[in-house]
Amino acid sequence: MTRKVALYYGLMGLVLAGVGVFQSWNVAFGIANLCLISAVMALGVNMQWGYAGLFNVGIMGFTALGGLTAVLVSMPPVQEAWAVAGGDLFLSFLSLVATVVAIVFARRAVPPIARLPVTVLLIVAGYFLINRFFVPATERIEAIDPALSGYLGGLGLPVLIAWPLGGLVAAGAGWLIGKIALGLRADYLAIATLGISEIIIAVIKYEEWLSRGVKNVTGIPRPVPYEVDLVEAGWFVDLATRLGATDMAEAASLFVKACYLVLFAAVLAVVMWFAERALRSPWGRMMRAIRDNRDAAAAMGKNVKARHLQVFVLGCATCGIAGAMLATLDGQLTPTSYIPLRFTFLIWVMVILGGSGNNWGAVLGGFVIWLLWVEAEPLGNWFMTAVTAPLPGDSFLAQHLLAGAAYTRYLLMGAILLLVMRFAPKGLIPER
Amino acid sequence: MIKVEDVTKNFGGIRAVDGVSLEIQKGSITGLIGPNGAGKTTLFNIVAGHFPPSSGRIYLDGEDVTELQPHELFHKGLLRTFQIAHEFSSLTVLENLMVVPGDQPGEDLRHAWFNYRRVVANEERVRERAREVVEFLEIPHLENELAGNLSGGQKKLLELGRTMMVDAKIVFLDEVGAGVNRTLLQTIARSIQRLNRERGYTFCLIEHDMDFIARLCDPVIVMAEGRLLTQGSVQDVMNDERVIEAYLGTGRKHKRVSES
Amino acid sequence: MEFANAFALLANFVIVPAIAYGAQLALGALGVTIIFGILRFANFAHGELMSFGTMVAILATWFLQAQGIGIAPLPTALLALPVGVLGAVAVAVLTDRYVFRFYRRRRANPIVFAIVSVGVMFVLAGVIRIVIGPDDQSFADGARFLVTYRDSKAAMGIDQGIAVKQTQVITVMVTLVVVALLFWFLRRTRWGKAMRAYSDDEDLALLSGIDPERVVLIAWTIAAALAAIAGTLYGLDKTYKPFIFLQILLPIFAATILGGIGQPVGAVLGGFIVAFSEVTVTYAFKRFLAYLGPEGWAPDGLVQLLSTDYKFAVSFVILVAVLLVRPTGIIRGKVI
Amino acid sequence: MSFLSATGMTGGYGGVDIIHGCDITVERGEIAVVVGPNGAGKSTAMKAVFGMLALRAGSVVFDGRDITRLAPQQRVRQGMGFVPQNRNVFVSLTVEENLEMGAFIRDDDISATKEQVFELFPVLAEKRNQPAGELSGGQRQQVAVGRALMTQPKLLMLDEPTAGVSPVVMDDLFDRIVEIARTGIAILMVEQNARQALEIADHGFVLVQGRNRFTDTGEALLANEEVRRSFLGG
Amino acid sequence: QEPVKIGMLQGFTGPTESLVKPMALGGEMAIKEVSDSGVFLGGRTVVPVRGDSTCIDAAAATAAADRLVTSEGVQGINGATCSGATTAVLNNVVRPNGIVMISPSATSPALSTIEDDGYFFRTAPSDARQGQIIGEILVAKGIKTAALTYTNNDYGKGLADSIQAAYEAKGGKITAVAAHEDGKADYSAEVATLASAGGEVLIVAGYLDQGGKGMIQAALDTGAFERFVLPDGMVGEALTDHFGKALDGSIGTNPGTDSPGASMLAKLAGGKGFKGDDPYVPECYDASALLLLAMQSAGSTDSAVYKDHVVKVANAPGEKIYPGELKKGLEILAKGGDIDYVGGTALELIEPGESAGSFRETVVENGKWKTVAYH
Ligand SMILES: Nc1ncnc2c1ncn2[C@@H]1O[C@H](COP(=O)(O)OP(=O)(O)OP(=O)(O)O)[C@@H](O)[C@H]1O
Ligand SMILES: Nc1ncnc2c1ncn2[C@@H]1O[C@H](COP(=O)(O)OP(=O)(O)OP(=O)(O)O)[C@@H](O)[C@H]1O
Ligand SMILES: CC(C)C[C@H](N)C(=O)O
Ligand SMILES: [Mg+2]
Ligand SMILES: [Mg+2]
Repeated sequence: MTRKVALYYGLMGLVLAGVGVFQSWNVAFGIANLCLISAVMALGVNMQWGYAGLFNVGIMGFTALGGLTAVLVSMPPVQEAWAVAGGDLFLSFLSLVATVVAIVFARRAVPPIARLPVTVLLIVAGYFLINRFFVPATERIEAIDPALSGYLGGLGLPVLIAWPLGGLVAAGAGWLIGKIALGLRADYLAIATLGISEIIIAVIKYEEWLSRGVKNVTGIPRPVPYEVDLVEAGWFVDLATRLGATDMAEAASLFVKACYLVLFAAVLAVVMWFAERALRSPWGRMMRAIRDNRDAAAAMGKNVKARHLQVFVLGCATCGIAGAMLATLDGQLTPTSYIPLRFTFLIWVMVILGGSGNNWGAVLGGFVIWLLWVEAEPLGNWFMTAVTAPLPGDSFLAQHLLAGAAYTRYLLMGAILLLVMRFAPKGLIPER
Repeated sequence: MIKVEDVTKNFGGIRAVDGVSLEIQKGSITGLIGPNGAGKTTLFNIVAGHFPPSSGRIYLDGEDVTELQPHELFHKGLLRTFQIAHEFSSLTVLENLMVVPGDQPGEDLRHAWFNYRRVVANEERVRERAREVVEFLEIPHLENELAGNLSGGQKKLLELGRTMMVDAKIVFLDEVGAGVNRTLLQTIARSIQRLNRERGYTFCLIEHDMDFIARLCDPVIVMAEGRLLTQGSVQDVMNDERVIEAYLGTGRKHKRVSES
Repeated sequence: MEFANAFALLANFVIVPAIAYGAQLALGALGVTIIFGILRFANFAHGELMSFGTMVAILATWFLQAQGIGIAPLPTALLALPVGVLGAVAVAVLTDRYVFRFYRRRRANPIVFAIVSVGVMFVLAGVIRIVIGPDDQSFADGARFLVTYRDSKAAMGIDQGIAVKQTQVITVMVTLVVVALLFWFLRRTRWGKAMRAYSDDEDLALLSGIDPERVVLIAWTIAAALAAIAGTLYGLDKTYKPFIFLQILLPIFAATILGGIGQPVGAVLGGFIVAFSEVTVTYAFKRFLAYLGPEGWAPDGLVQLLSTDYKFAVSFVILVAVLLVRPTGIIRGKVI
Repeated sequence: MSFLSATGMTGGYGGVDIIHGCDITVERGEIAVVVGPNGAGKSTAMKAVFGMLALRAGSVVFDGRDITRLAPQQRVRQGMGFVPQNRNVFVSLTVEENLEMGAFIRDDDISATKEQVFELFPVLAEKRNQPAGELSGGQRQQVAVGRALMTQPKLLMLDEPTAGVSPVVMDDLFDRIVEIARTGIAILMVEQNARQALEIADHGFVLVQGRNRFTDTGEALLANEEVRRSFLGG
Repeated sequence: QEPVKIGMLQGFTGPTESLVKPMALGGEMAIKEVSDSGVFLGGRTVVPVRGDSTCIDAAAATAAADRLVTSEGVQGINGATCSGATTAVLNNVVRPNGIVMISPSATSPALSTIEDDGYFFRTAPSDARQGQIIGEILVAKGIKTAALTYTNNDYGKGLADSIQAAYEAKGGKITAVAAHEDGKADYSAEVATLASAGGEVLIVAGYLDQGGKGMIQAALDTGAFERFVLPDGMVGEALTDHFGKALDGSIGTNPGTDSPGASMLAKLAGGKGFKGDDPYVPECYDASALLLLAMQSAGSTDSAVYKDHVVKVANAPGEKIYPGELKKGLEILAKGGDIDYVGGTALELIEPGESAGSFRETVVENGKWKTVAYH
């Protein structure tokens, strides 16, 4: 078993090295970085599905929250926005708190029959009260140089802080959602989480005062040096020449990627350690028992709801961390890019193909699928050229096929996925 | 010890349990019998907290436990088995047993992550106990088999085995005997008696095997059509006309004269 | 009078579109729910199956149009639909034979099926784009409207008209017929019951002498036929574009699960709920109220509960809320 | 050659063999009972006879025909009926639909048989429109047996049909099984209520660790001290 | 000698896949023209290398760009298609590697001010400009109220903002604004809202084969609006082919001039079996041409060197070069002469390296686009 794991990881390393040799090391490092991020996400999903059988299809939302956190932590604050709207925002926040407090109190005070109407009444009143301050505040914020800013900005702190914080934010959201939806079974939970993640994305897209919405936030400060600075830095040029580099731009770019690689690998290692330790301890056994049979686990004294909530929150936090890492690497937050295919289903494919319930499998799945996702494109082009090679160049069929070369990416991605699943139907590294 | 007060349970239009009141005395081995569909399992489920009664209340040692969840009742010392085996199918037999103890430090992530030594020490103890149970159930060779791969009877044994992993106050057994070999069942009966005598466990068991009931139980409660039909000593109950008609039958009429 | 206007306004902008959209979702959801219910997995390739069937129907339509064959005022595509159905069924049966059967024999977990169906989805998506390209294809001919906005306005003699499209009516009718047929088939016929039995427990179905391969074949045939019909009608009403079918999958799944997995009637209810919640919750009542209010008066704002920005969010909120009250869907569905 | 004769069956679930050279035979109109400790391989042997398990060795001959290679659903058509030990009802189908599924392969009128089953298990008639998943354990067991009877098989195989049914129903059930056998149907059943079962059995097979340990008439086995002590609970 | 490679980094799959198809063909047509001319850098050939920027997946776009630059070794990039992907590639690949990138279609106003070290250009104008022009047209036509819908991305939002600002500054009234998501199954909710608010026309800042089309369809079907104002993303034959006379009276604007370049390109493209006047096809042709002309002017394929020649070849003074005349341009440059590349979009680069944006105003008459004025 462990030999198989070692073999697969070895192979994966070889393939990446192959990319390095045959394409370029820049590509290989770039892919590896995203592989690492994907692996962290896959670990998050694996905790929920593999350990506990929770069918979360809302990964996208938690990833996006991580990304949002990266913006809110690292971008410089827009002083002007705070100046024109800070007061009103504070007031609307106060009204929100007041509304919540009022509701809590009222629900205690009134008899049960009156509870619902009173709550609804208070919510409506609160809604108007909050909007009274909130709407003008956001309008003022969004009016500030809309093409470039038009939002509150962030805290101007180092972006690395956003990684754990992104995890926390996602965990918070996960807790809230879990409280509401975890009673649902498998597929029904799935659609609920999917819905909630769409809601999260909608908020990030439309609440421009917070996130600039679809206008995107770009230029998130990096935790690593910039290439343009590196090529001018004496120490780097020295180092690179000593190592035999000729093209400084390339060396700088590689160096930056390597820095990210170290950071991401460290995060993955930490997450992995926690995940493995948890899974291998009685806690993991208990989770698997709950997954197998909720009723029996409950009868054996396991607080199924609390455990589900716990593991759900942990998984969401992990996805949040990965989301913050991704936004950091991209250097931007583009809400429109959060689509379920890329941020939910692809991650699921990673987990299942790697082997759900097995952390090493999930991580491997993350690597394999991301590599495929990226390399399916040149492979597809190559494939079509090869297929049409025997046809006369100007034949209709050849032209038609070549025009469709870009879409072989889908074809290949699917075909390889099907092949791997055929060869390892329980995942590359099954649970046991 | 357990007091059931006027409990009723409706499923849609079906009234599975209909105003049942009964008491289970501390230290007794109470039998619960009755025809199929009498509502015995439903009553168990209500007492063990799997769903709330439509009306009525449940008391454990005088405390109202009607609203409590199964896991909370477990921690109060109430254990139960399932009529249709609820094994953890992707766990091994040993793991199935090791899951049970409720106070394991390793089930708390703080210990699992930051205090692993304590977890390991406790694991040893739990494994020890699980091995004993496996021995007792006569399936030591299956210790590492996935529970999903067990035979029907073995699953029922495992179901019983789980209740032996902790020191319970009261154990509800739902047809542990069905599908279990009769010779082994005798061993089980003996150990129930022993646990009852030596450790003071209270038992309440549903069973259709009257020999088993007769041998172990006093008193016996009879349910039929969701209601309490009668209760009393085994003799009283077995000679009760209503019980014979509804449940026991006149018996043995099927004996076949061998044709040779 | 004013009341008539208000009603016409609501009918034109909310009721008619929502019914039509609901029926489109319902048709898609029926196909999904069959596979979900009988073969017990979420088939992510269903959108592409719809797309594929539609593509075949379009190719056939073009052929017919080139031959000058048509059934005006009905769209030619309806004539070509059987070909599309055949195409979709062929693809479905082939993928089952070469992909899904393997996992069925190994008793794979439903989630494995779902992931494998993602693979099928990718492959089909690639094939479709290579064959017909990623572009929009308009293939609707025949009369577009049953009642146009202008005509109805003139006929009713009020300010507001109600437009009803031919495809909308066809879709709604087809949906109703299909759901009735399906319901009857599953509840009353021998093979229908056999299919439900199979979905309960494959082994036991085997013991009853039910041929599992036959059940699977029927399920795929129904699902694929529904997919082709749904896709073609949708394409006629809106437009055919491969990319849409990935997007439409989301509301279709929402409808399926909301209605209760494996429940045809649920799928239809789910479709309408999703459609109506999308269209109504964010509706701006300004004009409506203006008609009902005193002469010459109109509300200042749009009188809108929420901006349309949140239309998906709102429909999902409703969905989650319904699920919280009925955790296995409106009509009690399967738990897989 | 017997009506059903399974000889030298060897096989298991992928890994190790569970049954080793197991023999089981039944004649028309006779009742054969398989007993043995838990995990002896009784259910496995039944599955092997029914073709739900790939055999590594051995053969199954039924009604003069070698059916070793037939798929289960084909064996049903040959006239075999089976009630497995677990998961033996369609939980989301109603009681009545469960019975109809039992008669799936029959093309004739099934209402008479259905009435017979309802007569045998009156409670099922009462619950005919309720999903089987909502029944009590014993009621389910009755549905399962009823479902198999609907097939009108030539050989009826029952894996612990009386597990969880109340004494009176068990008596009825055994009566009915005897009656069925008298009509010329062969019955093969696994039982843990072994004493009662052996009382009505023509033949008994005692299986231990996947091998035949004792094979004799029911009466003889009941009389055998060792069998009684080790397998029948004294 | 090795052929020179140009990266075609476009959104081949994903929501812009159908827009990109002819765009890429246009871009590659220019490359072939240069390659076949035989006078490029002393007779070197040029080949395009495709990369998929997917439009929405910044990470995948970065990976594709990385591959183009570091593995394929392209000497310039024509791309990316969408503003989001463009920004990511600019920050993560273009600047680090110092490679010239010219986008034919990323029109977000934010790209005007982004830090680019002089490596990024675009042949499409910023949306800020188009908004003003639409505002002017509306006022000139005496349209007092309008409803506005935009595709919900940086392009749509940016354009909508600028239209609204310009129009309202001139006294018009936007009755309601509603975003629409591309690729959704149904748009009746959005149309219902806009209809309720009313307005003489509906401005649709979207894509003609995406949500924009869906919005028009739904608006026409319900009779909510009969006239539309259609910015660049909506102008194309496909739209009039689909709706025909139903669109009569609608107004369109897209980058363009009365220079003959556009129709020359359309003719060239027609010979190759695609439409030269589909959105962003001229821009894409021009982007490729500009890359190669700048290389020729600099006599080098080194980005760091030829980046300074891009503006030079694009703007006056010099001989005007139209589509199909790239050979002539290359020859002039080879001789050390100066050219003013006009191309299919009447290209004029302004600070900081983006198209000045002259716009063409069209109306639909009898189901056909008809040019009425230039701005
Ligand atoms: N979930 C349910 N929904 C509807 N009816 C139910 C449900 N569960 C049980 N019932 C009905 O309630 C009645 C009592 O069932 P219960 O399982 O308690 O019987 P029991 O006494 O345990 O019988 P057995 O000895 O056969 O196990 C039965 O008639 C059964 O059909
Ligand atoms: N699906 C399976 N995979 C692997 N092993 C199995 C499987 N099913 C049963 N076994 C093993 O085969 C052995 C025999 O099982 P079988 O079910 O035949 O026993 P049985 O005699 O019917 O017992 P019982 O009386 O408890 O029903 C058991 O030890 C069991 O662990
Ligand atoms: C081709 C278009 C989809 C690109 C758009 N103008 C943008 O900047 O995103
Ligand atoms: Mg019971
Ligand atoms: Mg068995």
